[in-house]
Amino acid sequence: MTTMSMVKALNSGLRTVLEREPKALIMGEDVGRLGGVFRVTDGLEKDFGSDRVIDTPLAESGIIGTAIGLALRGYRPICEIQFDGFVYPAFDQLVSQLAKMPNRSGGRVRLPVVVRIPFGGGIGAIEHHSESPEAYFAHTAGLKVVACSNPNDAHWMIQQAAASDDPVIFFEPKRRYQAKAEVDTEKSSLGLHDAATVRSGSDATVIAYGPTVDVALHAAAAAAEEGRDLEVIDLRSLSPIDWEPLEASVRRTGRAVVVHEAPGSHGIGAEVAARLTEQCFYSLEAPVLRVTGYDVPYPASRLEEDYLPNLDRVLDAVDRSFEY
Amino acid sequence: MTTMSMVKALNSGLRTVLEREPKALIMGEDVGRLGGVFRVTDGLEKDFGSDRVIDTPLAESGIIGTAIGLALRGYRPICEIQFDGFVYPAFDQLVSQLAKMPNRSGGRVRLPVVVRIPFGGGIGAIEHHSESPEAYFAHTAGLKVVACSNPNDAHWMIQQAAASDDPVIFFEPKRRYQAKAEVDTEKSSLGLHDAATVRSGSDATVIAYGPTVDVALHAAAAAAEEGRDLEVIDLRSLSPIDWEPLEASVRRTGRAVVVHEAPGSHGIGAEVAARLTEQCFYSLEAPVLRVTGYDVPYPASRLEEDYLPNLDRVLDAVDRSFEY
Amino acid sequence: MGDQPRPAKKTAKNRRKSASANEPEFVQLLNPGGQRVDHPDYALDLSDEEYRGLYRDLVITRELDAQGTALQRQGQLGLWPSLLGQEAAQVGSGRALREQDTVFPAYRELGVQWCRGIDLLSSFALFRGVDLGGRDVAADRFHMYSIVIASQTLHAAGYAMGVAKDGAVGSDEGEAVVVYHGDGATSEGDFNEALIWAGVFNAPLVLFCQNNQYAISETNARQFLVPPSQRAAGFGVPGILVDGNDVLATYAVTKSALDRARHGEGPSLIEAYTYRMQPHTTSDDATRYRDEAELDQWRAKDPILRYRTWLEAEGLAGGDYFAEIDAEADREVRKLRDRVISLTDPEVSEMFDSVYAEPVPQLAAQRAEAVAFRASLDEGSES
Amino acid sequence: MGDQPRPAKKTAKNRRKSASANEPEFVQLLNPGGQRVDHPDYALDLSDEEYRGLYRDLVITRELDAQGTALQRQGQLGLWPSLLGQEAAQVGSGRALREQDTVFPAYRELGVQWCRGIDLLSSFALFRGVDLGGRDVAADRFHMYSIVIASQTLHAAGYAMGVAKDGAVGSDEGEAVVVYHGDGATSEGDFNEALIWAGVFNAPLVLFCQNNQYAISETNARQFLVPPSQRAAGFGVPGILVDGNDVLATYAVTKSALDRARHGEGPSLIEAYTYRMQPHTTSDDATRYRDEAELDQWRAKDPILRYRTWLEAEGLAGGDYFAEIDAEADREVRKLRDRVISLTDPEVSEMFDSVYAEPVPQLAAQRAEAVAFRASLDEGSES
Ligand SMILES: Cc1ncc(C[n+]2csc(CCOP(=O)(O)OP(=O)(O)O)c2C)c(N)n1
Ligand SMILES: Cc1ncc(C[n+]2csc(CCOP(=O)(O)OP(=O)(O)O)c2C)c(N)n1
Ligand SMILES: [Mg+2]
Ligand SMILES: [Mg+2]
Repeated sequence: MTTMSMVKALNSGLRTVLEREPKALIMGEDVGRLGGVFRVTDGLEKDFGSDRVIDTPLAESGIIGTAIGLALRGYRPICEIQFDGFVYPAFDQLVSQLAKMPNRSGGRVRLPVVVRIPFGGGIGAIEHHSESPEAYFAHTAGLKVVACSNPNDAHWMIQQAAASDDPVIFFEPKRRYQAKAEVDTEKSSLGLHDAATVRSGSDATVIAYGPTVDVALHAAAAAAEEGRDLEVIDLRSLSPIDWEPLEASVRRTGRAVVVHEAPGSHGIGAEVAARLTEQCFYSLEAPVLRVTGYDVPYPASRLEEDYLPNLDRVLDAVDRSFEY
Repeated sequence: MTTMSMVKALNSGLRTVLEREPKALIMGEDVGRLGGVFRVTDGLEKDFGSDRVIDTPLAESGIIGTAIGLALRGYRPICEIQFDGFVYPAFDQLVSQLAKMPNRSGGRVRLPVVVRIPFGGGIGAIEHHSESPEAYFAHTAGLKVVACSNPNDAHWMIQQAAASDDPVIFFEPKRRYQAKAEVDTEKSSLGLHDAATVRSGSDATVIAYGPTVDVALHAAAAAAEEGRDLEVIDLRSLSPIDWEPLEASVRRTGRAVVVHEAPGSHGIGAEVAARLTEQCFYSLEAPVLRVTGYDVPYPASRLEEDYLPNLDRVLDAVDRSFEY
Repeated sequence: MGDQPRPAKKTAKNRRKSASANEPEFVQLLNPGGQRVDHPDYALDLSDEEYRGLYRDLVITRELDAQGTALQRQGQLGLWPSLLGQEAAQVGSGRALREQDTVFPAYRELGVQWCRGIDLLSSFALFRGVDLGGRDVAADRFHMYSIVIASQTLHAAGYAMGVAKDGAVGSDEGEAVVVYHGDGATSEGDFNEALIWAGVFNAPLVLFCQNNQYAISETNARQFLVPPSQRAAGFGVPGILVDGNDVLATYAVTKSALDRARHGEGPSLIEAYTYRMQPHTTSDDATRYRDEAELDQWRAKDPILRYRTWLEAEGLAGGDYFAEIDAEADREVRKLRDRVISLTDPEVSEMFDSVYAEPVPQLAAQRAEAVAFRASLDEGSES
Repeated sequence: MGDQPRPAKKTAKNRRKSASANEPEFVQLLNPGGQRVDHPDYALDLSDEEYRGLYRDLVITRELDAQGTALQRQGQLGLWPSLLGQEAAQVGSGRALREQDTVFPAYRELGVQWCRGIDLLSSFALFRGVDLGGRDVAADRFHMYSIVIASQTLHAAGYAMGVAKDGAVGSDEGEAVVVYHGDGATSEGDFNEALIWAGVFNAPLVLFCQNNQYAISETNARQFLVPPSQRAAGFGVPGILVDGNDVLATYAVTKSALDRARHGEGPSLIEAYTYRMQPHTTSDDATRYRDEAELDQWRAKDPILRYRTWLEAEGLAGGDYFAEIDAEADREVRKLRDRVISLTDPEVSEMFDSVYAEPVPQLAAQRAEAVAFRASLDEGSES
């Protein structure tokens, strides 16, 4: 066990990947000498060379398109998209090529490509630097989509994603990049697509991922003071979703609240609510409620505190759930 | 009242737009001399000139990006994306620019751009020609998203979309292009974002849009023979969704089934189910069920009948709903 | 007649002579009349057998392609994108490839596929709709057809970067990569990004543009002011314009570009100036946007006719040989036709089985549902 | 001293003399030493007042930009992308614009904005985070800052198509459109598509590339083998390379390109060869990827110093004038600074009010919720 930030945990995870897997590559804008704008790849170019840690031209479609080609040649590229809002120029290569080519080939081609995307708001940034595009990818058959919420998961999930033979879109909550926590550098107890119950409780289930896990945990701590015992589940994997622990929890608590930063309409929360309702219809005391970003473009940073789900909005939703 | 196909109805709608609105333009690949691969713009270049009906270079990002520029100059472009699967290269211009620029400007800039997308399967086509990408756009704040299901709606909705000062993504169900039906060329009774109850019933509500409205109507006809009275609602607008008639219907029937071609996970059906459950929790006798495409890339055409929601799968879902 | 290089007979006089008003300045070794012309940069050194082989490839390609059109008309295929008129571009470039080279096709490259010696059934299966075009691409060194215009240019660039990373360039045995695309494809961002990537990373890539004058209904005038072969230089990539209806020229030019690539000298772009004699696909109606006069002009430049004329004039082949090839083509066509017609529909389960390498529980459930549903329908129809 | 053209004094001798080993062949009218050099294609005919005005613009731009950096350090802005070193590229091109021309900036064009005479507050508001950069772009003829690299090049191309459609080209009064972008931007598909569109539709567009040698940490070597000014020709668009630290040359070259555009002669691309003296933005640490020696080289080419030297040598301006400008810059800076600091936070409701022209019921409900929520918090904190 050592204490480190998520950035350091990702960095050490990537270092391990590069050490163990000779075909692994890192590629993206400014990932080399600069170590990435968030320093996630700090020092890797120096140690593994610019042939394995590749500063690319400034073109996201090119990054993903050539990563596919490299994967076809037997490489295992780990791409960095500099910020969430810059993944869209690569959308065709992601959803029409990376997602579909293995299936197109009848399983003869596998594309072990990881696409790292720092995502979410709360860092006071300008437009396009605080987006939560995960639902686009979760809705895309052929991709796997995960989001880490803490340094330990970051450390292990990036290694598991790199080891996967499927394309993985890997979301990193940038407002949690610097928060430090314990990392078990020996082993991981969870698989890449496992959900995790990060706090047990019996009154209601709060479901979150990425940056909102911390929000949910704070809400649960506050609720505990008011005598309400909230269970918090970190989804970790958005596609596929690990339904079993979610359903089991909701069957016990009868109430659920889903929390994410992306706009609510057609977001991840909709799928979670729809499916949990299908599976746990008779157990639910209230509809699954959602606490999400509003259905607006991410606002100017001086308004982001109003846009983002926070402790109070989560507790409000829990209260509303208990009103049923 | 005249009887015509959806292609003709769209064509006459577009013709009216070009006649009445001097700033309206049509642009896209092969929309000019060829009249579009589906002939939706047939004859328009001949009558309005290649300055208003513009064959563009083969680049979708360019189509949407320059349409934005033309709109900034006061034009009202109606873009055609040749097939659903070719909209992705334009994704950044659609979600980061077209969707966000009016809000970015504080409302000082309006972008009256229509993006027509023939969508959905069932036409025996090769890969990328049968996609249902509507959820991506419905999840994108700043866009409006509609889908027509019949010639009359097509005729009017395209005119309403062209008249809107907001960007509208306009989905046309290509497997319904040739089916003929009555068109009221005098007036339309519905607004662009209104849902429509296309069949009244009291036992359960079937919610569909675009190509699956016809499937739902056939299912309702078959159910009637078995003594079950299904209400069918055509969503028409996917963003915003016209919730009131949906909620009213579900409060009456207590059961709902949503039908679409796109993969189920994180699709439009998830939002419909989640929201209806929130709003009608005490009225629901069963969870809102979904009949959708599977969570796989659209399959080879010889498998599409197995992939697509059909009458039997809808009736199955209705039966399951009644089992609760 | 030995295996020495066959120079043009009247070098100075023939050179460029063929270029009519509507033809650009391109590399040509055989003019439409079937006369050899010289080019200072491109010599040719093929054996008689090889010269005859090119004819065989041209004819068989044309016949197999015609069968695609026929099968579509007969309802056996959903669609067919004919290559009629582009045989020389495909056979010339396809035969210039060496064993170790890798091809990224667009969707019209039946002729290249033929030259690679790969089973062509996969392309017919794709257009029949029984699968999505899957093949053992690693073994074939011929990737899957790519429908999204220009997307494959980036895959090829990345693959070629990988070849360079592997150190598999720098000698005669080096590997080269060729990617096929159309004139319309040059307008897509992806194509231009591929030029950048290939250039910056000095990838062993040859971009082979079949400029068949049309992107569906749109002419070159809607895609560029300056042809692709001239655009390349602006990316630091040499560009060559070649008579795409001249199998000798496309062969020579491609061989030279591939050799450049395999020796680690970087990417290049070839624009083969040719013509799509058929509509875009069997779904297209080309009479809406072009006329017979234009077709006639190009008929006069037919790639097979001119080559046959030259072979005869050189005494390399005659009536017997041509008849033999026709018969062989016929056999190939019939063999393929039978196999296409007997391609059966896929199992429902196949829709689910290749999506992921590592299975997803939710898909297993959906698979079961779909399989059961089909079984219930099949039972229903049996009873 | 009258208002005649001011030719370089020692034409033949000075010409190209300044080009050191690491400088490309570019259009230069004033060398780093402050000496006028002639260029056969670009004469200059400015009044003394205009010559002095350029100096004023350069100095004020530099000071206002420095204030951006200062305000960020003081926590008044979230971010600042400095233009230090690029003043000549921006002022030269900005002053070449005519009233009727329209600008599409990237995100570093404070100097151009200054030259247009538009209130600069909007750019500071954007980086303060109080709004997203909205302004009355139609009245300003200066569009919003564009953060997604190269996306604005297509908007500008489309806008310029619209200008042509309106028939607003073809005379001295014709409208031209200029879009600013960086060296890194040339790698994006959008940029290349913009070249295609502008070319094919003969749009009155000038693409103005500030090649400041870096895209964050990446040098030109990662973006292209051949500079953008040479790429353009491959798209049928004339390209010009200019010394971006020479305000006279950027002025002359831009004026000529704009005149070309406004007369309906089509697009062109200008590459202004310059240097970003600061880190990419205030968030960047440039010491990780470049060294002082490189900075020193470029300090010696400072755009303001050389211009001041020339003005003095020509007797166009002296110490008094320079002091006066410094004082004016100081006043401008203080005025702006006060206004930036007093920019208040937006209302919660503003997040909802501009998303659509035609309201959406669901958003009205969300707006009410957010407003109520904020009110409850504010109440809570008041009590
Ligand atoms: C991204 C994308 N947009 C549109 C299409 C539809 N489409 C298919 S082929 C074609 C024309 C291609 O022209 P070209 O590149 O010249 O190739 P050719 O068909 O002439 O061989 C178009 C527009 C597509 N397949 N992909
Ligand atoms: C599509 C996109 N990808 C990545 C980024 C992140 N980013 C912001 S500025 C920049 C470098 C831009 O370099 P250049 O075009 O040379 O402009 P400069 O900043 O040097 O003026 C990058 C990579 C972005 N804004 N947009
Ligand atoms: Mg073509
Ligand atoms: Mg730069």
